[in-house]
Amino acid sequence: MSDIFILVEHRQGKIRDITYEIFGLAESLANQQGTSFTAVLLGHDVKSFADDLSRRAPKVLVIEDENLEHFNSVLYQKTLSSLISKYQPSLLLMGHSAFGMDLAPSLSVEKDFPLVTDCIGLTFEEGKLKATRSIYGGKVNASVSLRESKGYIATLRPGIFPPKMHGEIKGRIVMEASPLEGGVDVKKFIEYIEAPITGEDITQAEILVSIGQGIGGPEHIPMFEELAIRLGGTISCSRPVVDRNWLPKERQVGISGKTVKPKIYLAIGISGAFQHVTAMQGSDTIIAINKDPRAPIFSVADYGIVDDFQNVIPILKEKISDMK
Amino acid sequence: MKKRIGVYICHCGTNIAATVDCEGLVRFANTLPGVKVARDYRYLCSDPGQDLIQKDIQELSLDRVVIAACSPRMHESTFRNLLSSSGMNPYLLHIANIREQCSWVHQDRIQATEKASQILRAAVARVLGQQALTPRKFGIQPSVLVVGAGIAGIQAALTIANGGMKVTLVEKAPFIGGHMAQLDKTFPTLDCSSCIFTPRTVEVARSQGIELLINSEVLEVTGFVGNFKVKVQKNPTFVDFNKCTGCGDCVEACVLKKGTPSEFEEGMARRKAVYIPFPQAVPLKAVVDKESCLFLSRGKCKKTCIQACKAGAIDFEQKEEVMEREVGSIIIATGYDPFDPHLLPQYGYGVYDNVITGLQFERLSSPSGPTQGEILLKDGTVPKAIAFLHCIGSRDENANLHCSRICCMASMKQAHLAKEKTGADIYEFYIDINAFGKGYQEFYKRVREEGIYFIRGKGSEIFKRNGRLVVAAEDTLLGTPLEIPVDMVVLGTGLTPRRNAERVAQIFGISRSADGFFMEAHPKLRPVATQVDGIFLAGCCQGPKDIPDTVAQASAAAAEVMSLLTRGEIEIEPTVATIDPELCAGCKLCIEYCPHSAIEFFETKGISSVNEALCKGCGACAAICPSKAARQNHFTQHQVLAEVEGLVT
Amino acid sequence: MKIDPKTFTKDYLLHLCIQCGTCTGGCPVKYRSPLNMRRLVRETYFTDPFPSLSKRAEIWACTTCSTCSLRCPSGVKNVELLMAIRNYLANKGEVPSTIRDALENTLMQGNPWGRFRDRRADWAKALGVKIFGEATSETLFYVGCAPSYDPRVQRVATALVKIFQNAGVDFAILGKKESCCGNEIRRMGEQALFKKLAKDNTILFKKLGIKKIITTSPHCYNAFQNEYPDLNLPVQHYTQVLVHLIETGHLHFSKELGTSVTYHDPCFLGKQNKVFEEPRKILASIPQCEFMEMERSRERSLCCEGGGGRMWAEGGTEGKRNAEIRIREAVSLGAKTLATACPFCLLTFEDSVKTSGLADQIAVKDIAELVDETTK
Amino acid sequence: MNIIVCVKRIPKTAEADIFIEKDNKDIKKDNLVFALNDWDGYAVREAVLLKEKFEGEVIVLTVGPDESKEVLTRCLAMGADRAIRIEEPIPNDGRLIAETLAKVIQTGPFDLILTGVQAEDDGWGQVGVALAQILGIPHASIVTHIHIEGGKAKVRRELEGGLEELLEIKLPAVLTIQTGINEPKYVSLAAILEAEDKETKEMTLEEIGFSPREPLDATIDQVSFPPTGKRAEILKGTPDEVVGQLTEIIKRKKGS
Repeated sequence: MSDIFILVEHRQGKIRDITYEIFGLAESLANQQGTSFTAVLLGHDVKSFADDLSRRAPKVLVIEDENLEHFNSVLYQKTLSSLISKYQPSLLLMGHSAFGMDLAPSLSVEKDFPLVTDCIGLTFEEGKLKATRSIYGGKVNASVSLRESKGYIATLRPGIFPPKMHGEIKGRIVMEASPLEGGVDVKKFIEYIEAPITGEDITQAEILVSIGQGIGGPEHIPMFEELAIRLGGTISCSRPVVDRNWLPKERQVGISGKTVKPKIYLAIGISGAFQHVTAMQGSDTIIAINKDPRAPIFSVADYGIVDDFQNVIPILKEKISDMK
Repeated sequence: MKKRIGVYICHCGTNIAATVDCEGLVRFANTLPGVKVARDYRYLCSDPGQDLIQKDIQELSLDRVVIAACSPRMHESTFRNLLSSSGMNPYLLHIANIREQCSWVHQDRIQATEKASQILRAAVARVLGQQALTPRKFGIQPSVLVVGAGIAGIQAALTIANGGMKVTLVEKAPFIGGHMAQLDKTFPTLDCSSCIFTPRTVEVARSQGIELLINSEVLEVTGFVGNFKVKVQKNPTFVDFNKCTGCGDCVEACVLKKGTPSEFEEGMARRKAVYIPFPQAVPLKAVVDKESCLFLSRGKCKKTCIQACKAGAIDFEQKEEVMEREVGSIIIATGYDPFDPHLLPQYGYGVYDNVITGLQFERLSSPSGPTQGEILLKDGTVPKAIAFLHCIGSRDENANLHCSRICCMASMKQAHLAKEKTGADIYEFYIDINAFGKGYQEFYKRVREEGIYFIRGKGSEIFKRNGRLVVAAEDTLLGTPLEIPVDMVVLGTGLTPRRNAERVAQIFGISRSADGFFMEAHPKLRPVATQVDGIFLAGCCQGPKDIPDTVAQASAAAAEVMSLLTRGEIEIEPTVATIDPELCAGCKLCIEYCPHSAIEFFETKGISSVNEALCKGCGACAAICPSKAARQNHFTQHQVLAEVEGLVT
Repeated sequence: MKIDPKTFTKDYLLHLCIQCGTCTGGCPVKYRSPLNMRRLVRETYFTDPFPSLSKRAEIWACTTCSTCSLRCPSGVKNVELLMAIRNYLANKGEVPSTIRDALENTLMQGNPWGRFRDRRADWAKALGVKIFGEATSETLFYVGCAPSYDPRVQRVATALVKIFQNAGVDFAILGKKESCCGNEIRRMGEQALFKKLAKDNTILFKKLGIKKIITTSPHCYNAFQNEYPDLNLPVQHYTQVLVHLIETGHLHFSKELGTSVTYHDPCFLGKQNKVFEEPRKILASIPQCEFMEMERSRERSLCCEGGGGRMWAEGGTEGKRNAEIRIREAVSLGAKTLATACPFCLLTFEDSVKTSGLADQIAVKDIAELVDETTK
Repeated sequence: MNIIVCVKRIPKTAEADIFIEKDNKDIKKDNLVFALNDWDGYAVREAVLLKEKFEGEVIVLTVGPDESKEVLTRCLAMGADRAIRIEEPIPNDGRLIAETLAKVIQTGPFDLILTGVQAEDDGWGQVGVALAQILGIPHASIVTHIHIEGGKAKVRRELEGGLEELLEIKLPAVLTIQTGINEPKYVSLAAILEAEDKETKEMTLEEIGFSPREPLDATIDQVSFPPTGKRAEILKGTPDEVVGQLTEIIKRKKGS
């Protein structure tokens, strides 16, 4: 059985957490299969990463190419394709991220490797890959088995697998020649765009009053802002609130928004989709207020109130004001 | 004996001649049976034209005349008079309308001439069968009934009485004067209403020619112009007016302590069960109101009034009496009812003490009123801000569509008085200012100069905030909503038909216009007449009016009555229906169909017969009569058929 | 179903407007939004504001309380005009996002909140209520959306069920089969969706052999009573039913209320449908219920702003809410309870009682709850 | 500019009670309402906005059963010009769906293909990108902004942490659209009723000449409810009491 490949995800000179999360899983799968795993590092000036990775992975394949400085699915696919042909890995793992989602499906078609995305569990049974996926907005889990194949591709849901943050092994670093002759013009990276910070930076706040679609409409927002001020915190929100332009993008807590770890995270009218939960579960204390007792948010929250926020917030506002 | 018809064709300048070949028509006329002479002329209605006809009549001793000219509406009377003055019976004339019905509506000369000759042929055929008719004459009662003794009734009654005729003046209330007696000052001259009015009421009381029946109502009217029979019911006042001195001792004595709301004071004050309506009341007598009188309503009372009355005038035995009067003519002057603001709840009338009607304000402002003319709130304090709301119950789909005409001026007059007496801030909420009369616009200007705030927007609603009334409206000129706190709101309530207008209309056989007021015969040319001969209208019962218009209309009604009565007798058109007693089967069908109830049935003979005085000659009976007994003079079957044949052959 | 603004003048009698401002002067949101009915009528009649209309938030500020139309001296159909304008915008898809949600939810789940259709009757589970399909009855208790899903208003629906049961009223509810009556949908401008709901509901009611309808909400009452073209079934608001039950001795009070109560006339019950007496009669018959009449009552009742889709409209208004003004009126009157008979009024008042911090001074109740408390 | 938008009809589960079919292969759907996949809604709207700028035609495409017609009608009501539905005898497998779509798309000219980033139901997020590969054209996923200029598109992709990247991509291309890229318009019932007159072409796999290969890349063995992890401590009592406890907690945790 051949190696398991881990595609290293890095951006702006940093290896992304998801990569470390994959290590953990890859290792156990490799052990299960009695094989080993390889970190595949594509980029420009990434030697430093290689050393760091080699402490966690028995083997690190590195391809240095200035055209690989920024992620570009076309170039990554070309490069990976040639590596796959050369090493015939049994499984290619990557994050179910902006990176993996842009790459995995096309690569799977090219290589005719069965693809399973957004996995929250992964295992081999009789050489066949089986995955657990969370579907229907997290309401049920599905166990999926993929057809027999010499190779598979899987993308993993961030924030699920325990990260392997340090390691002591001495992995081999193998430099590979880049198969690329120059860049491509069908798809060109131009630049990164940071969401402009106009208000406070929610990642710095000690207390977040975070609102979701459940608040009904923007007319209530002033009330929450006032509450936030009285609590000495600031206001944040979940994705739908941004999609509806009730609050600016910079206020969004979620994988595609900000990841926050405040002392107190007060989630109001937020159902608790994983994209959101992943980005706030690091908070010290999570308090959820939601009408619906079955809302997933209650399984991450420490304290919950099952009621219409309109019955609670106004009173809370009063109580808080005489708190100080 | 062969008939001798004269046919005259008018050119009417070019009106007819341009499209109809008049000479040709003359030639054609001469071919018609019975035509003695046929001529054409430029203007038959002119003196030479008439002379020409008269000359023929006398020299050729014509016995029928056909005029081919304009519509009979124009000149039938002219030529009828010509015939009578030439010694012929005017009903032996027929007009062939070859202008409106021919020359004006056609271009083609040949065809027009053809049609004209047909019309002419028909006319000649018809006139052959026409008979001489003589109008009936009736005597006229030289007396008048005036219903309602407000300013309109009083004005009419005095004018007629001063003209030397007897007037019976019937008033429902126990005093005369109507609404004008309640007013304080009158716009735009601001002279005091009672000062100018009292002399007239006193004069009524004194006038020899006027029989004043207060506390009375008309029950029934029969007969016809010149000879109406009227039943009037005089309701008891329980006071013998011959004895009563109007001293008011009985009022003092009445035990009804807290009294009952005074009608005259519009409920702004209370009165006893026996009371004298107001100091200048005419007649100045006490009356007992049987609703509130404990004795009359519940039968138990010490009757302290009787003991108190030195004159012994109180008489609980008094009963209604019904009296009959014969009059030649009738003037209806029953006035109006003020709009009841309860019907528009948004104004909180009846909910808030200091939301009052215009008439109530008049009583407040009147020196003889409950506050001796001071403008005070219910609690006796002086208002610091007053709002006047226009068009309450007028120009409103939800109340009355009509404009009440007087409210704008009345409101502004009241605003002026309020300003003068209280110095309060005053707001006029209006939609449009209706200052149509002499000196009215000037008055409007004056009031603006006095610093009264005019807000162009109708009051939407009234509510209370922090104990003060608030008027909500929009300043439509700024487009901004307003909520103005005030202490008193005066509703410019409109004028509406009397509650009993329908019954009155039935009694007199007159009709009402869409707005519910009594309908005049013609809105412009006969504004005081009704469609019933001999019955006239005066004042607000015909539509909202200010005092000058009312007085003018009353005088006009009086004049109409005088001109009718001074004739001594009236001619009734002979073009009425007759019923042939030989043919009448007594089926009464005609009685059922007669719109003027002019046909009576004689049980004894078992036949119906037409009252020519009432018959308007509509022909309904003639058309419906199964036994051909009913005939319509001047439109007999024979005449009409002859005309038709003339047209078609 | 095309909306042609050119016909508005004819359809809503704009040419009769004499610009007196009665509409604007009495408008409950006159200080809360730039909405000016008089000017809107003028603009629609005279100029052509339609291109710019979608940008005007105030179009969504109207509560359709109909005070303006009811008072208009010229019989101009202001509210119908406003609904037509909303319809014009809705057909172009130009509606505020929250209204959009409410309308789409109603199309999908049969209620503006988009709550799961199958849970519509969850509130009634423990109450042993007959449900059409499983059982039948001649009388439909049409619960309505808010009473079915909103925890606060569910208490009203529950109270009514208990009252009916102990008065021996035979009735059934529609359960999952109940869909929005469409009253607010029509007022939010979705004429087509309203027509669909009206058609489907009418067919359903007829199919089930329903002879009589009782509603919790004056809004549903209004829709069934005045706006369902082919329903022609007798419809009663529950207050009318309760008065009858009390007067015919089917409902006996066993407890004393022992507090002072004032009553807020819901626009869709009072002004618009002239049901003023019944609620007062009920309160009068409750033992130890000290009734106090508010300053602005009956025709002059101040709209709570819950109607006309304002439950879902986002803003468009500023300043103090009418509901709060109303609460303060009731408090200053000295009443311990503010009673009403409409789910929307109830919700707006509950909201304001809290936001204005007056919760400890006055309670907001539905008349049904007061009757339930004193009859069990 | 001719734009093809691939859409999917999905069951709405957010508010619903979920039950699992006896065979444990899927959830019960008879009690669910179906709608247009949220992401696809944004994609259609974006296509219509582009069409308003550059003219051309918007064609919506779906692989699904008869009922899918209702979401196509919705798309037509949103402003698409015509719709094509491919009858779906194949299981809901992303790879196969992509191949099926490709078969149809290859038959006509197009400048741009839009899909949603993923479907609300199974969330594979695979079809769009796979489709691009099959058609041999470039793609960009999770697109939050599109600016088209002469045969090229400048697009913004949503990355993590509020970061975005700006790309330039040659047309024709496949873009998978992220929610919030535009302001959705309300689709009135009136518009939907009108849209029913617009053309919807129905095709079978035979007609497009495609035969799904066996075995599938992925098959669902079974579905199950996720293990309920730790639950929050629910504060009980009247709103006042609840808020009382809450303020205590806040005080405590704030201090710590």
